Amino acid sequence: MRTVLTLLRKELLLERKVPQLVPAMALFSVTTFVVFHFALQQRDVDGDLAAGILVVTLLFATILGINRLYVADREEGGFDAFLLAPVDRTALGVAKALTLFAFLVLVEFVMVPAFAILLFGPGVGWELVGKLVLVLAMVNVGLSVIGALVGALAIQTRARDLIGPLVALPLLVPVVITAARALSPVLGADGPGAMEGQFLAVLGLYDLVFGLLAYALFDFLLED
Amino acid sequence: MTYGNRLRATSIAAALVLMVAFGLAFFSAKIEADQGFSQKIFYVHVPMAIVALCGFVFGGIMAIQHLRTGLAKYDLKSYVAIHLSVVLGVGVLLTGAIWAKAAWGTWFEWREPTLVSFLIVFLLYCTYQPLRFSIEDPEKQSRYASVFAVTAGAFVPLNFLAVRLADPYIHPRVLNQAGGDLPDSFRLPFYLGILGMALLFSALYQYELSHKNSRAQLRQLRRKLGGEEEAVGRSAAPQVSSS
Amino acid sequence: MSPAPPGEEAAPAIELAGLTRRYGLRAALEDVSLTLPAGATLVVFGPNGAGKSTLLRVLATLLRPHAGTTRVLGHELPKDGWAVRGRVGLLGHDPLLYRDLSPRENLRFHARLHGVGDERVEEVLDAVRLGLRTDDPLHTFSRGMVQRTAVARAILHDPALLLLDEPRANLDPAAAELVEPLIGAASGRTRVISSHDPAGGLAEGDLALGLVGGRTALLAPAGEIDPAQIGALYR
Amino acid sequence: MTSVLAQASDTVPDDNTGYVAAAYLVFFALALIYFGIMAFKLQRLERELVELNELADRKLAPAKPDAAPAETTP
Repeated sequence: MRTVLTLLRKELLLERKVPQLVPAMALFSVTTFVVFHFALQQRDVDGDLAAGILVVTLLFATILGINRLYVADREEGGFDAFLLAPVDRTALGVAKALTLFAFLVLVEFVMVPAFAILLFGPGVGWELVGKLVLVLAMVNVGLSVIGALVGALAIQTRARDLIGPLVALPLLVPVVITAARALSPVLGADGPGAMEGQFLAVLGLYDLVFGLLAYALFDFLLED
Repeated sequence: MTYGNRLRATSIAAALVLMVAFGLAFFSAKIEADQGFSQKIFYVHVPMAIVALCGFVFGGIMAIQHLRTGLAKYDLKSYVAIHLSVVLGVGVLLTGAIWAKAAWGTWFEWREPTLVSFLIVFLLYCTYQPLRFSIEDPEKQSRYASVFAVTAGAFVPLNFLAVRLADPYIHPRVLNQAGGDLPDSFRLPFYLGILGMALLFSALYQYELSHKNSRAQLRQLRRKLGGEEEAVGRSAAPQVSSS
Repeated sequence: MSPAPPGEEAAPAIELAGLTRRYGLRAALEDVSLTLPAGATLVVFGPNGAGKSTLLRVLATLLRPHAGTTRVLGHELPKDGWAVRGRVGLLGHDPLLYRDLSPRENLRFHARLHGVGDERVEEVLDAVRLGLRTDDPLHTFSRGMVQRTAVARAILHDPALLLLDEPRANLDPAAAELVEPLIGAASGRTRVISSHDPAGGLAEGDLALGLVGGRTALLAPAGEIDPAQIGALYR
Repeated sequence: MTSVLAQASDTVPDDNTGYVAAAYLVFFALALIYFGIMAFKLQRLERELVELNELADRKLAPAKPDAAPAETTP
């Protein structure tokens, strides 16, 4: 656990000194909203469409993050340095997932208000924010767990910018499905409606299964 | 060690069972009331899909074995199973598209969750070969491929659950594919179809293993005889150094 | 020096018997056998691609040996790699430092990974004399300065075994002298050095190993070897 | 052929016969393509074997001049 904190602190320090990922992901998501506005020719969206745009934009921003998540470690020897230390190797995977989670939260602080201003039709109230936070938190868990695993898988390949998104996208389809379905009544035109628990349950199950799986498998991606 | 021992028996059994299954499907199974004759596609499409999905999961199980033991033969088995399942997957999607066209008038039906799930799983497994190919060190290649195979294997059932749940429409389900309320005359050819397809899969699986093994033996023999080393290019297939 | 666990003092620092490491079907190291007593220095010579770096990475537990027995500090690899990790210091071509962090930040990160206190960070920073620049990001440094930071990193946790891949490649004579007490013979550590400099390398080592194509071409006490023999390895 | 099969079945064939035929054809085509690939691989294996056999002959010939050449089919 101490190792995880050490690694997490290093990641956040790096991002604070040379901000790269978070600004890029935030900028990307805002630009994507602009693109959606013109592609769909709509001023206001709500319901299914709003949920879809929000989740898909977050997904694409995550893909951006996955591609860069391990680059510093790969190119500057961070992997070797970590492997030389007498610590549990899974800690790196946990730390990377937490890092991505933290980045996603930061990005959402920009992305969600931008969405509300640029595209979202219905008004925003506390109930909506509360439900949105709940769903986004669960989505973030799924995205960061898969991101930490697939990022580590892709970083060692020659075509890592290609392999990462190709593997991550289908793996994340269930997250998109359940999150979009759970959010669509919340973003409804007549104010936030009731969420259907089954989607959150499947999303939670997905988070749990892949969390455990990534935890069990991460070690194998480090050894040489 | 040889892999080809049971190949002949399996091949003959596969051919026989598939012939009987398709024969029964055409001559003895009743024409389904809603869909008419086009429902006959069911007997080739669904067994293929079931066998392909089982092949993916089997590949994942072999990958677990590989990660646990580190033996190259499990990586080979995982690779062959996934490779064959992807080939079957092409057949599933093509026959599925044809069936959708015949039954609903469109080549692809988004409201049919099974078909959609299968497409997603298929797209995921399509990246298996490129992933292998882009890792040069063979040992690392097989380990990474196994990590992928385990993850994807666990993804198969979860994905089906998510897609099935997301289907908001009550789509007229032609057949309950669990087989529970299949009419009796449908059931026998259907089960035989699954069996035959599984046998076919098994025969091709044994053939591939035997072929890969023979190649490895040949390469070893060549090295023993002191022939010039065959240039081993970058390959996506696992390299078995000895049996 | 970190105190060796009981029973380890007597054991040789490195014991290799038939060590083999392959990349696919090609052997990067084949059938390498040697014994290095604790406190002694092994110099490894050989042309590029001869397997020097592979040997160092195997000893550092970064690469898993494929055949033969490999004992480092009395522990068998790869089985007991966890016991060796943290007791070796690796100084390779890559500094293993984050370019956007300062030396102090980098070293503090490594110190935490190795369970070493911050006062030790200040100690090694003083020893490599980076002066006022310890808080500048590493990418503003010259290669020599980076290498000095890397030396500090390699000895931060007071390793029993130092693995040095051409350690003086980027250092000017003054800097080389500066790091001498840290990674030189006077440090009292067991060392494995890969080198391209026959005379200098032989003077520094107790035992010399020559590798060609992953195989042992030469293995003898350094004192008994003529530098010309080393030169022959490269032909 | 499938229209015959359709007639042999217990109801009147509808216009979906072509689709059914196509679906089964996809399956058989896939199987046949696979057999083709198998044949290609077998051919390569065979060629390599012949090559190796010749190599073995050449290796053994100088050592035992009177040893019978391996029975290779020309």
